[in-house]
Amino acid sequence: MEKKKLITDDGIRYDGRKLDELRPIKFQIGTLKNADGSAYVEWGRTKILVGVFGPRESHPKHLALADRCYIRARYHMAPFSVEERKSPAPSRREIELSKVMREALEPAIFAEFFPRTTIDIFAEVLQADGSTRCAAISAASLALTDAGVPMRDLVSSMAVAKVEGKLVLDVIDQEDKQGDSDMPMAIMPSKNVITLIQMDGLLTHEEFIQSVELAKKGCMEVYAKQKEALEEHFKKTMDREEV
Amino acid sequence: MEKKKLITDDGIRYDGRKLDELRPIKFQIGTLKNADGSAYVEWGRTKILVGVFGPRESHPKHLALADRCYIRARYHMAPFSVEERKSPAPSRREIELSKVMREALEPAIFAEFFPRTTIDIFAEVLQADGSTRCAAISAASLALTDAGVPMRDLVSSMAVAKVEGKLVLDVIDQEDKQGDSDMPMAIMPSKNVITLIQMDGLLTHEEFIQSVELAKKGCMEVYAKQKEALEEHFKKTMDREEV
Amino acid sequence: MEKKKLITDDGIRYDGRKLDELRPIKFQIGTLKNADGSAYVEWGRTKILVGVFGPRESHPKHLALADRCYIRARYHMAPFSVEERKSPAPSRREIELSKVMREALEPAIFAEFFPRTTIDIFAEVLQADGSTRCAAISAASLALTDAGVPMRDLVSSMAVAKVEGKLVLDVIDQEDKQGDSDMPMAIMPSKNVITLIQMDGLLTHEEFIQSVELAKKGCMEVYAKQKEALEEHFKKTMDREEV
Amino acid sequence: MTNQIIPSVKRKQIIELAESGKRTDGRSLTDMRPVEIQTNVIEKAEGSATVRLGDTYVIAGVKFAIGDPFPDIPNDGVMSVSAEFVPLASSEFETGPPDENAIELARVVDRGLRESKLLDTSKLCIIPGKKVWIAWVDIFILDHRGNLMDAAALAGLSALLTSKMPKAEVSGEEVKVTEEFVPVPLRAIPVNVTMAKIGDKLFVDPSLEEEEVMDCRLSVAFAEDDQKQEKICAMQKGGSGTLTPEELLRAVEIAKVKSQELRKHLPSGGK
Amino acid sequence: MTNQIIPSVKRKQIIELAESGKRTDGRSLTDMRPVEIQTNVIEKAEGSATVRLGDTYVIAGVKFAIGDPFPDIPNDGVMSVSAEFVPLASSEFETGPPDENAIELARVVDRGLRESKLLDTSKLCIIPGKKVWIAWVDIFILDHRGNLMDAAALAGLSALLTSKMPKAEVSGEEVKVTEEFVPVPLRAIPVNVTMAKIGDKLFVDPSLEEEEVMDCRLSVAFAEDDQKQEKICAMQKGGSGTLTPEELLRAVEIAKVKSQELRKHLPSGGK
Amino acid sequence: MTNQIIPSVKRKQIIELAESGKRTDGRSLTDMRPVEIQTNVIEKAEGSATVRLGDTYVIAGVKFAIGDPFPDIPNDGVMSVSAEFVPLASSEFETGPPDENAIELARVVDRGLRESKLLDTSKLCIIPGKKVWIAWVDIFILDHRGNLMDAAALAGLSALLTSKMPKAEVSGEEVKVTEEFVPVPLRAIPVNVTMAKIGDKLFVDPSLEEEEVMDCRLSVAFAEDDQKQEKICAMQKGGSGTLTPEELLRAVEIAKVKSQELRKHLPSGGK
Repeated sequence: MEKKKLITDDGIRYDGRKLDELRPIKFQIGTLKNADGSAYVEWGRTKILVGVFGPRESHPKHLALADRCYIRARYHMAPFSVEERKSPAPSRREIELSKVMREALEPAIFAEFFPRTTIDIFAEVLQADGSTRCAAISAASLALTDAGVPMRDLVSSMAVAKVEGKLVLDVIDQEDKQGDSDMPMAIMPSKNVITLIQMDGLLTHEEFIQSVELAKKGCMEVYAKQKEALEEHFKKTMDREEV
Repeated sequence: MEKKKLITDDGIRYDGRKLDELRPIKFQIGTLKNADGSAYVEWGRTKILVGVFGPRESHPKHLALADRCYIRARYHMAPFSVEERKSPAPSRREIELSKVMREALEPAIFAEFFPRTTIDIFAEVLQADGSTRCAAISAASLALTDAGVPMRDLVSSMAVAKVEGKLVLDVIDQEDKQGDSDMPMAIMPSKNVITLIQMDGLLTHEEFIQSVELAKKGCMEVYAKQKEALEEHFKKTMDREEV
Repeated sequence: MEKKKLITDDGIRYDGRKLDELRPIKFQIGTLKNADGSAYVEWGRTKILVGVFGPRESHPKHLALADRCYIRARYHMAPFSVEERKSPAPSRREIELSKVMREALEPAIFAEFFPRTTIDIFAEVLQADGSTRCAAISAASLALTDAGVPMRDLVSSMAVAKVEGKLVLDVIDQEDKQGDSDMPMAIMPSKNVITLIQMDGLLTHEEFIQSVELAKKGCMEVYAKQKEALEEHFKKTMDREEV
Repeated sequence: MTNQIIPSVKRKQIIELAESGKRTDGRSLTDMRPVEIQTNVIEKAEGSATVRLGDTYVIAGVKFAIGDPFPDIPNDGVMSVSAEFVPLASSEFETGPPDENAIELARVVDRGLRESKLLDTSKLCIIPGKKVWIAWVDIFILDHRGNLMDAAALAGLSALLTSKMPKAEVSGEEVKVTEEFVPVPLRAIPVNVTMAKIGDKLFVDPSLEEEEVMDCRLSVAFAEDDQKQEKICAMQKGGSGTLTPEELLRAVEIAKVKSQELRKHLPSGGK
Repeated sequence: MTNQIIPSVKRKQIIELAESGKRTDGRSLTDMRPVEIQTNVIEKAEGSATVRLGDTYVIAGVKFAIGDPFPDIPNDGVMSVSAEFVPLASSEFETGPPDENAIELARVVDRGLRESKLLDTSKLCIIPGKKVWIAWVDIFILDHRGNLMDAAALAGLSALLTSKMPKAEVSGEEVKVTEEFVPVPLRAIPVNVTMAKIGDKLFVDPSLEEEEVMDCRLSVAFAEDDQKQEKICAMQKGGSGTLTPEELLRAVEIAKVKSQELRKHLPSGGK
Repeated sequence: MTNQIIPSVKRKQIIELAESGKRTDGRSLTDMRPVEIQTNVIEKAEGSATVRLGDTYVIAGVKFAIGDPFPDIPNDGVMSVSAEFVPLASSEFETGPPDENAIELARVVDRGLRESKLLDTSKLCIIPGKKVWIAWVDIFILDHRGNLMDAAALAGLSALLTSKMPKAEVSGEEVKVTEEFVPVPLRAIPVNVTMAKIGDKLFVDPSLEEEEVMDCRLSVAFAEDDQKQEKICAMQKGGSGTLTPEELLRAVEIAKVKSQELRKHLPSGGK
């Protein structure tokens, strides 16, 4: 891959955004019929569909927990979602991201309300252009709400990267690959707690502190979009019910 | 693979047969000791051994059906059965043919007589020279009979291909690979119903109707050979019992 | 691999040993905290760690035996244990050696004392320089003792090879690869019975009889070292308990 | 163990309605559900399409990659069709490698596309005997509400119809992929029509409810070449029931008519 | 949980009979069951054989393919022996990849064939360090009625003994397989004899019934070279029982005699 | 179903003790357990180390092999980190392919080593675009008593720090591995520090007991380059609990201090 300059001297990024500007993000709730809850997100060119099943009977039974719901999550990429066709078998990266996604969502779920049951969260990445785990987690928290799973809060997620010496918000593929660091974060916005943080690359202590601040700002913007989508969805549902 | 002409101007095929002529087909029943029922068939150079176990306890138990017998089938090719050594792991083709074989045989089995049990049908292709699914299905219905499974009818199977513009009966490898279409069919002969039909290749509507007719004729010839084999087998068994 | 002469005219081997001389062998008992019993052996450059769990509840349950303990064994090589990195997935060789190791140890275990339970024996080869199965079996019988599993006897194991026309005791890698035969054997020394014997290569009947004699002598030397290690271990344990 | 009571009640109801030519969702026996096809939905793929067939929802993507030809056809490119029953599509689907249903689906769609001679694989050759284009057609089931076969076939076909293929330049043994794209060499167009048999009736484009109680299904693919010549190019019976020869011939007649209807929904080639 | 009552009754009966030198199927302790070998049963294979040892029924096929040599023996061809316990052979066998029993069987047969120097792999080299012949020996168990080890070894051996090998022509780096066949380069012939130990007796060629109650088994392979020189070339104890040193030596004596008997059933080389 | 009573009692006890800055094993909240590193323990590996962190016991081995570069970085060698949770290490571990915990561990260790720019992979190139060195770093957990992350990272690092690399000679397209060894091209050194959050306290280097009742853990790796410049190079939260922003920043402060402490235990480079 050829390295081009990704940020102009005026602080304009590869795709025309400012350093702390998000891509267009659009959530759609309830797009699937079979799933108990679902959400679709277009996050720039990143496109992800999430379906939730449950709480339902645990199968196999030995997975059942006596005091709370067992939560499973799968992050999976379609073969055509990336530049080079990806084998449909789950890669090591997908297995790690499935774990990380589950652990980012679990704190928001009142799992103790549903002992001995299972909730399944399935995220399919249809097109990947950076920040897929952030998009998947944010969409999944909407799908869980759509499924009627009682939640402490939504989970909103955003990544910050250091590219050509500058911190940038909402990372695209090109920036991720050429950048010096990548830091995805997820929070429960109204609780002000972090449910996901990962980082790789080189950051000074100071840069790290700034990254966390910037990520938080991004998460709050995602949160606003999530709430908008929820309102729109409930409005539609109510309209339909009134008919 | 070099393409030779497969049919002479006089309508004589690669292996000397006429267009609607079957290869020598020989069924042998009860060739295995451990299996509850078994049959071996030499169908030209195609050689297949079928073993049946059951009705027996379902394992694992969650497979058990409350109102009928659970039927499993496996179509499998030995590594040495084809020109190029085949890996013994089941290919996608073998998995599809296992399903198709099961569905061709199920209608003939009084599955409702044996709720909560399983019948296993295992077909091993020892040598493959075309029409292996037809041979496997036809032999399997004899193995089921040998196992004492109550049957509505035998299942008899035959393939028709279009080769060099002509419809031919009982397709060999060479004809399958060079031909324009392949259509395996299976019927319950005394019921006049179809339990298997697949087709690929290009056929006009008219040619398709002719193919079905020709396949049916072939199935009836197979049926005659199956009945012969059964008679011979029962005769032998009775002779043995009388001794 | 280049073939060098492995035995001098004076009967001195590649690594300086005499024909019937063992490498330095050192057993250490109780090296692991989590395992119910464990032993580590340095057998020349061959280094193996064995951990034993059980008797414990059988899982899955259908493995449970009504009249005795179910014994599982795994012989496994670390990727860095051999010249060329080995894939961590179990090879066919490792699967066979797991079976052979289990069957060499089973006769020594009072399995009938623990019906419906399972004992797991896990051997990890950290470095392989010949005679790994002998070292694993010998160490495993100490790990079983450390786990408190009641034993009829220890199991002591040793391999004999024919190299450049001569029978040699305690085979290293180089001798195994260039040699004409390899014969690992295991015995219960105080019972004078054989629990493992395998052989490959070409031996006359006479050479075979001599090989068995020589292997037995080697096993007895291993037995002495095993007993030493046990005494030392029990002494340490008692010292600790007295404090 | 599977409960068999609810399906048998449903089955009775479906059969009774069908006596007067009706179905539980208001369709006649030969009506398809509404068809909606969107193409170029995945910009990173060389071709892509989503298909909604009623509430059944399927996506297909096409990727081209350079690979080795099969030894017995050294001068032909390769088309590889896979289908994944993604677990979000149904509470019945599970994670793991494709099961027999996903494999059958992929192989039937593959045969339909292949046997119609849709794709001219001879034009996918880069260096004869050494390097060819592989067209990966991946079909993902996103919502399973019946008749996956037709939805998947439509999605795979639509993705191929709107694919652009990268262009390779050869100098000696070296292959370089250029930035340029060329149209995919397509010929006859296959369309698949599936019918469920329940009792003695045929139900075109069966819903999930109908599939749960059907005796068997029959899928028939008709290909139409550039002279508007129509031929049968693939057929597959599924399920444990039987068909009479008359039912088989009737089904083929129906498929011929319905495939013409479906053709109107297809995207026009190139993109 | 496995029921242990029936086997222990059977075991008692078998041991009592053996006291007077008899077995449940009428054989003496050192009798083999009838051996029947048929060769060239699979025309598409380069070599093949079925073996019936009593009611135990095994088939082996040999295929030659061109492949890469192992890096540490670049000038030698490769022999690869696999065994599959096909599920139709026993109600105990299951579908899936080979289990430890199938792997042990294949590896013991492999060692017998390999260590006897039966196959001269140096003559399977096509281009040193680059291309060699791989001889795939696939053994399928078709009916398991005891002593698979000897039946499988006989089948693999008989298939190799009657194999013909394709001939390759080399020009530069190009390899072309001709229509011609040449004999497989064979040397010493190994024959495997298995005995079960039950109580303090050795049972040659154990039946399934005997295997179910045995303490352990011992397999001994003797190789005979062209000077009629006999050597032990492979040995394997199986099962959880023990052998005394005297029993071991006795077993080897018996195997020596019985392997000579078995040799008479072998097909003559070439085909 | 998992019993939840014992853990909740333990958790209460651990939290109460922590109020007065103590832990069940006598450490303060910021104390690491004793660290013991042994290197060159596997002579056949190009580098190796065992690490004992309290009773947690881990081994790592490094092997160099010649392989193909990734197409997108044709002039760089490859480092591949795997972790195996060997079943003898814990009654909870099972045989089989690595589970999500083993994969996460390997990937976090890998990122720490990789993102610190520890290994200069550009110097692992043999023939640009064709042949490069692959450094296989295999980490085996031998006894799991808590904080595998730090123990594994230390083991992998120590094995790499003391590795010697084989030297390859190139003539044309031919690569020959010589008997000579050269030092591995290393740069900045990463050290990982993990803390468990239980209640509102952070526990450095958590024991197994603490991990069983923790809310979540945070691992932070600091890299130090040859100018003694320190930077954060990897971070990973694990577990289902949450962190406040203040806890996150505090944890990073602690990790900075503790990583300096751990550095003193590292083996000096080369061997």
